[in-house]
Parts: sequence; structure tokens; C-alpha cells
Amino acid sequence: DAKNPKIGFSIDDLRLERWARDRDYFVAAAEQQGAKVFVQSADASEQRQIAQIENLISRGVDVLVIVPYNATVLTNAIREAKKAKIKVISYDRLILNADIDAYISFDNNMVGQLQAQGVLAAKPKGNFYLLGGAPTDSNAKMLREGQLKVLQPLIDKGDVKIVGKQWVKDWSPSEAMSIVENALTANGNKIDAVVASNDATAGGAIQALASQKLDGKVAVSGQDSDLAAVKRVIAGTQTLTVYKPLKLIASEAAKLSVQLVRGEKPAFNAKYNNGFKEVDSVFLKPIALTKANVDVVVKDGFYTQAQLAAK
Amino acid sequence: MSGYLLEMKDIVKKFGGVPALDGIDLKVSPGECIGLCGENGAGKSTLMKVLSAVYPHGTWDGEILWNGAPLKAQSIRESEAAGIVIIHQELMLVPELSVTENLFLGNEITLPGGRMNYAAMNQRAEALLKELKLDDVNVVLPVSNYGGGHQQLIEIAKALNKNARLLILDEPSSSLTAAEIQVLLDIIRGLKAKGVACVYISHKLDEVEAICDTIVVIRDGKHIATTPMQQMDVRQIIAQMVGREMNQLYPQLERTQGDIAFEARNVTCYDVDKPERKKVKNVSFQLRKGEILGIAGLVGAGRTELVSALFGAYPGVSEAEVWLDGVKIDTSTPLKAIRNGLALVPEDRKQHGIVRDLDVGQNITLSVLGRYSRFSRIDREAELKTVSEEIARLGLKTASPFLSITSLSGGNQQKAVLSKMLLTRPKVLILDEPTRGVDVGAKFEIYKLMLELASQGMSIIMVSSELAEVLGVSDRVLVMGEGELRGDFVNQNLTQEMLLSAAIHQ
Amino acid sequence: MNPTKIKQLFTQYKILALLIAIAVIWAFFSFKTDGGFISPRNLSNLMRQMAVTGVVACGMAFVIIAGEIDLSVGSLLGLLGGIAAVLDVTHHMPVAATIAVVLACGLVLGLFNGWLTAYAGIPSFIVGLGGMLAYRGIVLGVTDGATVAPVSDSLVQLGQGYLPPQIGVALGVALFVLAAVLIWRQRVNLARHHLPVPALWRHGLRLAAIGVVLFAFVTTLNEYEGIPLPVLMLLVLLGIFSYVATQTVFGRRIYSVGSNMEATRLSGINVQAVKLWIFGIMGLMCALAGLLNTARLAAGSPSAGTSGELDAIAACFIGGTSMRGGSGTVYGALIGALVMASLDNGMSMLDVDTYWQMIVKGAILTLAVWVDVATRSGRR
Amino acid sequence: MNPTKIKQLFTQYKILALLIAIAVIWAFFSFKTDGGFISPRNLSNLMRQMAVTGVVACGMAFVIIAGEIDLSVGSLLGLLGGIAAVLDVTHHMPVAATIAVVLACGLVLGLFNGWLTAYAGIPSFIVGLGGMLAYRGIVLGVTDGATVAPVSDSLVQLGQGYLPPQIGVALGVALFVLAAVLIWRQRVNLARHHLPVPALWRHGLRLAAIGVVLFAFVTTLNEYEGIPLPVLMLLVLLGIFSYVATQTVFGRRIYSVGSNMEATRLSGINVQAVKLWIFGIMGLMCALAGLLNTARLAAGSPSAGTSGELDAIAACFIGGTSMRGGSGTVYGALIGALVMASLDNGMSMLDVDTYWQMIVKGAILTLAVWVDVATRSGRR
Ligand SMILES: Nc1ncnc2c1ncn2[C@@H]1O[C@H](COP(=O)(O)OP(=O)(O)OP(=O)(O)O)[C@@H](O)[C@H]1O
Ligand SMILES: Nc1ncnc2c1ncn2[C@@H]1O[C@H](COP(=O)(O)OP(=O)(O)OP(=O)(O)O)[C@@H](O)[C@H]1O
Ligand SMILES: O[C@@H]1[C@@H](O)[C@H](O)OC[C@H]1O
Ligand SMILES: [Mg+2]
Ligand SMILES: [Mg+2]
Repeated sequence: DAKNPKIGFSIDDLRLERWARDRDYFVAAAEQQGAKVFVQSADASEQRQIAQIENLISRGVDVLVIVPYNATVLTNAIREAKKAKIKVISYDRLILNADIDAYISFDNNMVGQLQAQGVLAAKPKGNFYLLGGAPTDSNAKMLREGQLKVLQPLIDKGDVKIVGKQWVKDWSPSEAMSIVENALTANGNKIDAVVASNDATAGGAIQALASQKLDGKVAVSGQDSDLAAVKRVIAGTQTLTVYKPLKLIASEAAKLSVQLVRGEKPAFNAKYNNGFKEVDSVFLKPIALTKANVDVVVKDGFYTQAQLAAK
Repeated sequence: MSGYLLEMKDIVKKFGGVPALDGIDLKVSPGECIGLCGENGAGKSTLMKVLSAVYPHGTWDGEILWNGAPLKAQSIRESEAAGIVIIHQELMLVPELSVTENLFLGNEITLPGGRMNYAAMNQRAEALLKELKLDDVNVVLPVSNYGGGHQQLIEIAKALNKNARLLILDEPSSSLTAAEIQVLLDIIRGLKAKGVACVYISHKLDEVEAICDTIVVIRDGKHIATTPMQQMDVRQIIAQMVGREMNQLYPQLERTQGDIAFEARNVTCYDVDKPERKKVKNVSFQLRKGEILGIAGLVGAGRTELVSALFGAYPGVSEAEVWLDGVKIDTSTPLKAIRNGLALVPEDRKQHGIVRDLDVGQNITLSVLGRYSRFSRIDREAELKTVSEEIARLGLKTASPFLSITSLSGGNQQKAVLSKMLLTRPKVLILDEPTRGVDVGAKFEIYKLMLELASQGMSIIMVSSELAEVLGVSDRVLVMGEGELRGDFVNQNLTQEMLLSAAIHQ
Repeated sequence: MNPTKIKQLFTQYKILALLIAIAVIWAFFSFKTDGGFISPRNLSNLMRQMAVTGVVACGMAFVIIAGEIDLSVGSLLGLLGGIAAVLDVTHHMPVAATIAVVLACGLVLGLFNGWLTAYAGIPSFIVGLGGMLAYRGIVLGVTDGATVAPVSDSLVQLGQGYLPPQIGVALGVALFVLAAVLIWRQRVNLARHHLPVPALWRHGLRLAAIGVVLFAFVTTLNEYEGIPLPVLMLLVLLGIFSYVATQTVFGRRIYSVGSNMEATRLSGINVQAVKLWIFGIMGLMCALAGLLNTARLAAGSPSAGTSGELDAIAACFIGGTSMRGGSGTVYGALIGALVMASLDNGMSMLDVDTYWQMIVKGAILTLAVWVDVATRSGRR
Repeated sequence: MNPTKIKQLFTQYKILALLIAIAVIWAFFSFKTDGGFISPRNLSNLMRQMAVTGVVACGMAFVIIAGEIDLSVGSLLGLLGGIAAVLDVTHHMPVAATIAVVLACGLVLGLFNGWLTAYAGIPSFIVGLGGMLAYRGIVLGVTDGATVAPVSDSLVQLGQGYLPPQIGVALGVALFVLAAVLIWRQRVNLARHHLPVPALWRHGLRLAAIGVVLFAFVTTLNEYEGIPLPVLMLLVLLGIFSYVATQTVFGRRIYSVGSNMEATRLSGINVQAVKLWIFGIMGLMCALAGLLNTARLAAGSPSAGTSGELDAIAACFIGGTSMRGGSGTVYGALIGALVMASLDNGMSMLDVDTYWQMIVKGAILTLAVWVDVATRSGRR
């Protein structure tokens, strides 16, 4: 009911660090608004995610908040939800070809741009390796677009040479590590920057660099501000991580969900085409986090000073 | 036309370069029964596998003429189509399928659409089994419900069900009792009368004598002699087989018996699948030091169950109280049984005896490996020394202790299993059908060994379906029937008839 | 009843332990979700969720009974589903043609697996492992790593459609009659072969139980939207596979090959051909499952079916198919699939943490089989 | 040489087909990468990349030889690696203590798996399937889904360290001497038992081959940074496992149990204890592999080791371990792991598309085993 709405939160994969934080922030914010949250994690399986969404529907939730594993396969599940008059919000990742009510995310194109810019700030020219995200993730494509938007002019000019690019299945660190190890070998260590699309893959890449004693010498990007990544930024082995204030997106999303159920008008700031319709969207601003401004995460209460200092 | 149904000429078959058959000839006329004799490993089964295309044409050299025309069968299907049907030495039944399904395996009667015509097949199956006097077999039950003897008869029925012009029987009677063997021999006589030819392989030479017209003897893969049976007797066959005269089949050795050494009380076994049924009912018996106790009975009498329960090897639920030298011992697992002085040589060599992937020597030392090791490290020297001694002691025929156990003939595999258990130096040795499929020469060796062991004070229990053998070596004979003990005889003036009637009558 | 009697009962009705397990699981979840678990809607969900695994498990049961294993099915179903999506989305093929082509591809690929196992003599485990990689690679190639969508409505219907309620009722009645006839014929046959015929009340009880289950099944599903088409397909497959397994020569040979391949070969049966066709059927089932999956996802996804082989294999083993081949049933495999789907569904309804879900599911899998092993009579 | 002779050769030296396969693969990649593939640096990489799989494969070889299988190893190594990371990062335990605790956990969990298989009688396939889920669930619980980093330098050293070149050379020489002594002893023994002793030149040739390989191995790796510690660990394990398999009572029993469990039991061997310990060893290997993996990633990742079981199992089968148990070697398994790592490494150096990588890997897996099957002398 409208006073105490039931929210179903379907997450792709809790094996990726950031989603656990999203969950915690989201649940806290939603409960503050008087809502009850049911959380499900699909462990990177589309079948499981669909089944879980179906189950959430049969439990009679009022609104579904979904982090899709595969952006394209939820059409039927969402049609079921619509039939049951359930509102659907696409969280962080855009669900394609489906009748969703809202999309809330950071501007992923912007994240990609920040990543490329951050790396360029450290290495204005040279051999770049593009380490993409999961090929099933719509964000991965948007990130790549953003990265190329910044890099393409320099590539055309000849300042930057792309020596290789691969997608990393399920954003897996160990896969990222092998890819970079072999890229280093194939290029005789002549790689100046790795544009990694998130911190998990960046971690793998840096480990591969470390075994060549190249960590800190090669520029590496990332996103999410995972604790380990922020520590690496402080240590100088990772050039930047894009900080996306998860508390903000989570609380905004919680607010959005409750508003949709209560029939209130949320404050959207954009529209985005998902192949089915122009979806009302909320875009939040990501922040590039480097050694210079790393204290932002502490000020924001994202981490404590002690957490960052701990060895 | 030569008039022969089958002519095999100069057959040579090699395994990994070593010839198992070295230029063998065999001729069979319609209605003739050939007795194919030879020691274990002589090549009898191999020759028959060549004939029945288990080894397809091209994997051996030589020529087969069938009705005067060359036969180049590539598969069993083709040889069967020609009319050659074989009953294999090893049981070849599918345990999960019903008796009917087994009888018709590869030969099913079908309804349109590949449906099994169970009605027709069951009927025919029942008729077939009736011919074999197997009235107590229910054709719709899985074949695994029946024991070794019944299965062998079912196997025979399966062959009879095919339209054979030449029937090969490779040791069809190894787990049959006298009465059943008679039935089998009668059936073969009937077939002969209908013009069906047979090749009969058996180490029970009295059967061979009773049924065969011609004796073909081979030794080490070579043809030794082909002689009409009228000109032969069992002794001569044996002489041709082993290459020397053997004037007695059962060795004699003066022995004395000591006090009661072993006692089993109230052994009861419950059926594995139907726990309410008892397969062995409250059997108790005693055994003296140095005594050889034969256990006779019809197939399915529960002898195997009895001895496996004593050894902690019965797969179902069992109760047994076992006493050795006046002390109650724990024999709830084979390990404990062996530690407490028991040893069992199981009936089913393939399933329970040999370990296929180990070599001959490793099989022999399996039970006592700990003896040849320090800190778990095996002392190869000591192990090999023992193995060599054992091979010599039992006359085990093998080119080297490092050969795979599966490359040995059945009789020699049996010796290896026997040797393995003897190395545990048991006080009581239990042998379940120790000479099944073993040739006369080797049998003699095994009996001799048993007598020697007994004279050294070992007590021996021997389960056997061959009454002659039971009478030949035991000091005392127990007779079992339907899970009960039905007789306990001292082996003096005892006859096969007395044992049989005890087994049948309450 | 004393323990021995109970054991006997379990040995005789091997499926009993499983049914009890399902009953316990369902009761538990229903209690915990205030009946939400057994709501018509959720049961409908549950069965649709198990359909893909169920279809694969049907084929896998034959493969395992024949003493082989097929690890490539997850990738193969992904590939075939991907092909279906490409044909539908990119080439706008009519649905019937798409289905025909996909089934044909499935058969061919299955036969290829079978050929490698039976004729080239490569252990099926390896063939499966190789196929698992290769077929997944081909999906990625075919779809270019991207999800192919949106699939046409008529194809989607295959996964999301329902049988009209009246037809559902008719089906239920027909099945009940069939069960009655079969039980009757069984009694007649038992009597003819002088085997003990169970008391009439026993069989009556069984028939009544079947009737109740059928009634509950049809009415529950009709209360929601009707019998879902995938569930109908599963029922049809169950019928066909059980018939093949128990009534046809081919079916009996599957058991025979799995139980004693050497004896079967020496009986003059072309065991290679039998194996070839078993894998062919497995391929067909992968095609069906792939179509279903694509219909359900309304898209061909390159990662579809990942680790589907484990689910299917687990379903077979939970359902009492022997690891060594030679014994097992198709209905057992389906019940196994149902157990797993129930666990997934129930726990997700209870909002259990993922990691707890995994732990519990792992534990229950093991436990279920352990109960099965322990209740089978006293073999050691 | 005529075909029969060649077949005989392959039958006698089962590993020959594999070595040739590796040679072909290496030659191909070296050619394609202009020698980049066999550069010291890449070979060093290659071997480090195969270390984790190799360690697991050692344990898995025993499990498979004993006629069982363990599907839980991927999750288990993830869990143990996760524990290592937590102890190191969160609790700042000294490395030695971390290693000790993780090894102990590995042993205990392995024994638990073994107990379920051997004593509770649950088929190992199911135990593994359950463990695969449950252990992964526990990792997620333990790490709360977060990557645990950064791991202390001394732990990282375990995965990234190198042996000083001199020690490497010394090791190579020692191994060569050992090989010479072993071959010599074999000759003496054969002679003493009047068994045919192969011609001296044959053994000489073999020794020379060993010498060349050792020399190439040590110098190549020294040319880069020295023998990597994980590779050293693999060598040590190879030595220990081969010794156990061929020289000890326990090893003999592994083969015996796998070949004919019933006969082994009837020979008075506690087959349950043997199985228990085999799984215990498997657990230990998972602990080592988990430590290595965490050291290599310098982090405990909740997804570490996913599908590691398949790699290890594939390595064993490629390396000639029989699916039915009873035969196989540890060095075969390691060579199998090397084949797969070579394929992965080479193709990723060539920047082959992922989907081609998978297709090729799948095809080559199957092909390798097929060559192996086909060259073994005719079964009949
Ligand atoms: N598949 C095989 N591989 C290698 N050697 C074999 C094979 N089959 C049989 N042999 C060898 O061929 C020889 C003949 O064996 P065969 O089984 O024909 O003997 P047999 O006369 O039937 O003996 P038995 O009376 O014990 O049955 C034996 O030395 C045996 O070791
Ligand atoms: N190892 C075993 N495992 C399971 N069942 C067995 C085993 N050995 C024998 N049986 C069963 O025991 C029953 C009788 O077998 P068999 O005919 O060998 O009887 P037996 O009592 O051993 O006969 P005999 O008195 O001739 O030794 C059969 O039902 C058979 O299936
Ligand atoms: O934050 C990232 C998210 O946007 C992406 O979709 O998945 C990977 C995460 O790291
Ligand atoms: Mg023979
Ligand atoms: Mg018996």
C-alpha cells in the first residue's frame, strides 16, 4: 500500500563490491521512508534474475528496482510486472526494450570520459589498452563510448595508439589480470596506460603490472571507489577511480520508488531512449577521484579515515 | 564341397605381437559335437572369439570356410546371421533388464513402431526356460534377482533362442550342479539330432566325454591333436592337454586333525532387496585345526552368503557369531576378519577378486603391502622377492610379474587371488568355488596346496558345486539347501547321491 | 511400523523419499510465506521456471542411463537459442520455420557429439567439455557477443503462453483415465505372470492420489492463467520419454548399454548406433530448451544456459538416476528438477541472503541424496 | 617405421602424444608471434598462469584415479583464498600463521567432503555439486561480497616471487643427478630380477632428453627473473605426488580402490579411509591453490576460482587419467594443465577474439584426447 510500500530490489551480482554497498544504502533509505525492501541477487545469471523478478511479483511488491545483469533479456519479466501494475525502475544500468517507469544512474558516458581524461592527464600520449567491462552490461558499452569520445581525436592525431581492447566477462579480476599480462608480453611492456572500466578489473590489471614492476608507472583508471581501489590511488598504483556517491543514488532511488508508488511526481532531469520508449531519467554526477582529492570520500562519509589508513 | 559345416584354417591371432593362437585348424561337420580342450590360457576362448567375430575379420590371419565359402564376418551380428551362436565364458547378461529382455537382447520381437511385444516374448521365454527345467524363474523379473547358476542357464537359453547352426559353449557349466548339467547335455543331444553342430569347451572332462564326438586339444596356442572320442578316454585327453600322464586327479596326503579351531554360530543373512527374507537361516558349524570342510548344495542354497557373512563381506544385513581358538572374534568387515585370521577367496573373480589396473605382482601383495613398507614407502625389493616366490610356489604361469593381471588366463588369475589371500597367513582359509574354470592340471596344484596348508595346521572351508571335488578333497562335508544346514557328513564312504538327496530333502 | 519395514517401503518406492522431500520443502515455504508459496500464481511461476532445466533433464536422463554424460548442453542450448533469436530477429523467419531449423541444428549437433563419443571413441566427458567451450564460442560469434532482441511475439508465446482452462481440464481428465487404464493393465499382467498382485485398495489408493494431484494441478494452474505452454511441453515430453524408455526396443537398449555395454555388444547390438541416437535426442532437447529459453528471455543472450548442464545433471542424480548408468527414470529426473526449482523459488521468496541461499541449496542437495542413499535398504 | 610400430611406441609412452601436441602448439604460436611466445618472459608468465590449475590438478588426479570426482574445488579454492585474504588484510596475521590456518581449513573441509563420500555414501558428484554452491556461498558471506585488498607484501611474494638464479641452477643440476640415479637403479633392479633391460642407448637418450629439458627450463627462466615460486611449488608437488603414487602403500591403494573398489575392500583394505584421505589431500591442494591465487591477485576476490574445477578435471583427462578410475599419472595432469594454459596464453597473445579462443580451445581439447585414444593400440 502507499503508506508502507513493498520494494523489490533485484541485483545482478553481489560478488562485485559496489552492489553490497548499494544494497545497504538503499535499504536504509527506503526503510526511513516507511518502505519494506526485499533484496535478491542473481549471481550473474539471467535465468535466475528473471525467476527472482517473477517471484518478487508474486509476493506482491509495489515497485521493482532492478540492476540488470543482461540489459536486454528482461522484457517478458517486466511485462509481467506491468500486468500486475508494478512500477519498474532501472537502477544504474539501463534495461533495454522494456516498459520501465524510470531510470536512475550516473551519467555513464561521463564516467567513461572522466576515466579517459584522468588517464590522459598522467600520460598525454602513448600506447593505450582498453579494458572493457562485461559484454552483457549496457553500461560497459556506454563507458566505452565515453572513453572513445575523449580518446578518438588523439588517436586520429596519432598521439594515442590503441594496442588492444577486450571485454572482461562478468567484470572478473582474474580474467582482467590474464588479459593484461598477455597484452604486456605481446607488446613488450610497451603500454603506457590501461583504461580499465571499473575498479575490479583495474585491480587485476594493476596486479599484472606489478609483476612487471610497472605498477605506478602505467596509468590506470577505474570506477566505483572500492576501498581497495581508493587505497591504490593513495599508494599511487592506480591513477584515478571515478567516485559515484552511492549513498546519493541509493537514497534518490529509494525516494523515487516511494514517490512512484504514492503517485507523486518525481523530479526527473533527463530522458533516455531504451529502444522501447523515452524513459524518464535521473542522472547523477560522477566525480573523478585522484590522489589530490581523495579526501572527498571521507568528507562524504563513504569511508572513514581509519579505513583508508588501515594497512 | 567338403561336407564340413565349418573349416578354420591356420588361424593366427596376436595380442600386442604375442601370438595367442599360432596356426590352429578346426573342422566341424553338421550334427557333430567337438570337445575343445586345453589348459588355461591355451587359446580356446580366443579361437571361439575369432570364429564368432568378436574379433572381426582382419584382426587375425588365416581363413574361415563356412559351408565351403569364405566367411569374413565383421561383426557379431553377421556371424549370428550365418548361424554361429556363442555362449561366452564370462556371464554376459544385463543385470538391470528382465529375464525376457535378456533372452531377446538384440533379437527383440516388436510391434509396429519399435514397441516391445512383451506378450509374445514372455510367452516364448517361459517355454524356453521350461525346456531347461527352470520353472522357478520368473521371466519378468530383473535377471539380477537370480544367482550365478540360474544366470548361466539363462545365458544358455538366450543362445538357444537364436537359430544356431553351430553353437559354441565356452564353459557353460562352471556354476551348474550335476542335475542341471544333465539337462544341458540332453538339450545338446537334441540339437545334435537336429543337425546342429556344437563346440563344447569345459574343464569338467566327464561332460566332454559324455557329449563330444571329436576331441581337439590345443596347447599354448598350437594345435596338438584331433581324435575321435571313441579312441579316447579322460586320461588320454588330460595327457594331451598337459603333455604328460596324470594318474590321479586328487592328491593324497596323510594328515592329522587337531582340536576345534573355528566355530560359527547362528549365521543369518537377510536378502539385500527384500529384508524380510532370510537367505541363510541360523547356520552353525565347527571346524578343526587342519581340517578341510567342504560345503555342498544346490545353486542358490546360500553358501556364498554364508561364507561372505563370516568374512564381513555380505552386502546386506547379516548376523554371525564367530569364534576362533575359543575366542569370539570380530569379523564385521573384511579388514577385521583378515586381522583376526580369516581369509576369503571370493566366488566372482572378476568383480571381487582381481584388480584390473594393477599388475600381477601388485595384485598378489595387495593385502599385505604394509609388510613391505617402512613409513609407507614400499620396499620394491622385498615385494618383488615375495612375488617371485609366490609365483613359483603356485606355479602361476606369467611371463613377468609386471604384466597386467587381465592378460592372464582365468586359472592363473585364480592362483593370483589365492596367493594374495594366503599371504595374509590366515588360520582359516575360506574358498568359494576355488576351481571354477580352472584346468585339470591347475586344479591338481590347487588341491595339493590345500592339503599342504591343512597339514601345516590351517583350517579350510571350501564351497564347491562340483561334488566330485568336494568328495575328493574334504575331510567333512556340510550340505546346504534353501539357506539351511541339511547335513553334516564325515567323508567316509560318502557318495554324490547321498549329498544330493540331503540337499533336496528336508 | 518398524525401521526395517520403513526401509523396505522406501526401497520399493524409490521415489517416495523425494516426494516426501518436496512435501516438506513446500510445507516449510508455504508456512514461512503465509501461503504465498503455494499461491496459484507462484506455482505457475515455479513450473515455468523449471521448464528449461526439465526439458534438458529429460534428454540427460537417457544420456546418464546409457552410462555417458554430456557437459555441453548448457552451451548447446545457448547456441541453439541464439540461432533461434538470430533467425527470428535478424532474418524475420516465420516461427514454424525457425523452430524447424533450430530443431534440425540441435539434432545435427547432438549427433555430432554422439559420433565423437561412439565412433571416434572420445570419452563423453571430454567431448562435453570441448563442446561446452566450443559451442559457447560459437554463440558469442553468432551473436557477436550482443544480446539479440526483441524476439517476435509469436515466438515469445511459446514461453509465455497458456493453455485455455477448458482444454486444461480436458487434459486432466484424459490423463486420469490413462492412469486408470495403465494400472488396470498392470494388474492383469502381474496376474498373468503369477506375480503377487497388490491388494486392490493399494492400487485404488494410488489412483486416488494421482487423481488428487491431477485435480490440484489443473485447478491451481487454471486459477491463475491456465497451464503454461512450457509446462505442457514438459508433460508431453515426460509421456514420450517414459514410453520410449519402458516400451520400445530403443529404450530398453539404453538401459542395456548403460548397464553392461560389453554384454550388449556381444549380443549383436550396435551399441555405437544406440549411443549416437541418445546424443541426437539430447541435441533435440537442447534445441527445445533453447527455444523455450529464448522465448522466455524474449531475446537471444550469449550467456544463456550457462551452467545449465549442472542443473540438469543434478536433477537426474537427485531423481535417482544411477551414476554408473543402467538405471533411472525420466519422471525421477523431472522431480529432481522440481526439487531444485522449489528451493530456488522458495528461498528467493523468503528473501534469504544470496549467500545463504547457496549454502542452503548446496546442503539440501547433498542431504536429499543422502536421505535417498540411507533409506535404500541395507547395502553397504 | 610401420604403423603398428608407431602405435606400439605411443602405447608404451602414453605421454608422447601429449608432448607432441605441446610441441606443435608451441611451434605454431612461436611462429605466429615471431618468437614472442617462447620468449623467456612469456614462458615465465605461462607457467605462472598455469600454477593455480596445476596445483588443483595434482589433487584432482588422485581423486579421479580413485574413481571419484570433486566439483567443489573451484569454490573451495575461492573460499580458502578468501579466508587467507581476510586473515591477512583484516586481522594482520603473520604470513606463516595465515598459511598454516588456511592449510588446516583446507584439510578439514577436504576431509569433510571425503567423509560425506566415503562414510555417508553420497556419490562424490553430488557432494561436489553441493559443495560448489555452499562453499561459494560461504565466500560471499565471509568477504561480504567485497574484494579484500591489499594483501601484505610477504603474502604477495608467494605468488610473484622468484628463486635466485644460482639456486635455480643448483636445483636443475640436482634434479638431473636424481634422474640419472633413478634410471641407474631401475636398470640394476631389472637386471637383478632377470627381466629384459632396455638397451643402454635408450636410457641414455632418455637421460639426455631430461637433461636438455631441465637445462632449457632453468636457463630460460633465469634469463627472465628466475624460477617463479609458484612454479617451484608445482615442481615440488609433482615430486611429492609422483613419489606417493608410485612408491608408497597409500599410492598403490589409490589405484587399487579406483580400479576395483569391491575387490580392494575384500582384500582387507579400509577403502573408506583411503577415500577420506584422498579428499583431505584435495582440500590441502585447494588451500595451496587458494593462497597462490590470492597472492597472485594480491586480493581475495569473491569470484576467485569460479569454474576452476573444470580446468583441473580437463587437465587430468587430457593428461591421460582414465575416467573410470584406476589409472593415470600426476605428471600427465600437469602436462594437461600446460596444454590448456598454452592455448589460453598463445591465443590471447595473438589477440584472437574471445569466441575464437573458446572454439579453438574446445576443439583442441577434444582433438588432443582423440589423438590419444586413436594412437593407443587397437583395443581389440
Ligand atoms: N585381450 C587380450 N589381450 C592380451 N592377451 C590376451 C587377451 N585375451 C587373451 N589373451 C591371452 O591369450 C591367451 C589365450 O587366452 P584364452 O582366454 O583364449 O584361454 P583359454 O584357453 O580360454 O583359457 P581358460 O581355460 O582359462 O578360459 C592367454 O595367454 C591370454 O593371456
Ligand atoms: N555379491 C553379491 N551381491 C549381491 N547379491 C548377491 C551377491 N552374491 C550373490 N548374490 C545374490 O545371491 C543370490 C544367490 O546367488 P547364488 O546362486 O550364487 O547363490 P549361492 O547361495 O551363492 O549359491 P551357492 O550355494 O551355489 O553358492 C542371488 O539372488 C544373487 O543375486
Ligand atoms: O559501477 C559499475 C556499474 O556501473 C556497472 O554497470 O557494473 C560494474 C560496476 O563497477
Ligand atoms: Mg576361456
Ligand atoms: Mg555361490
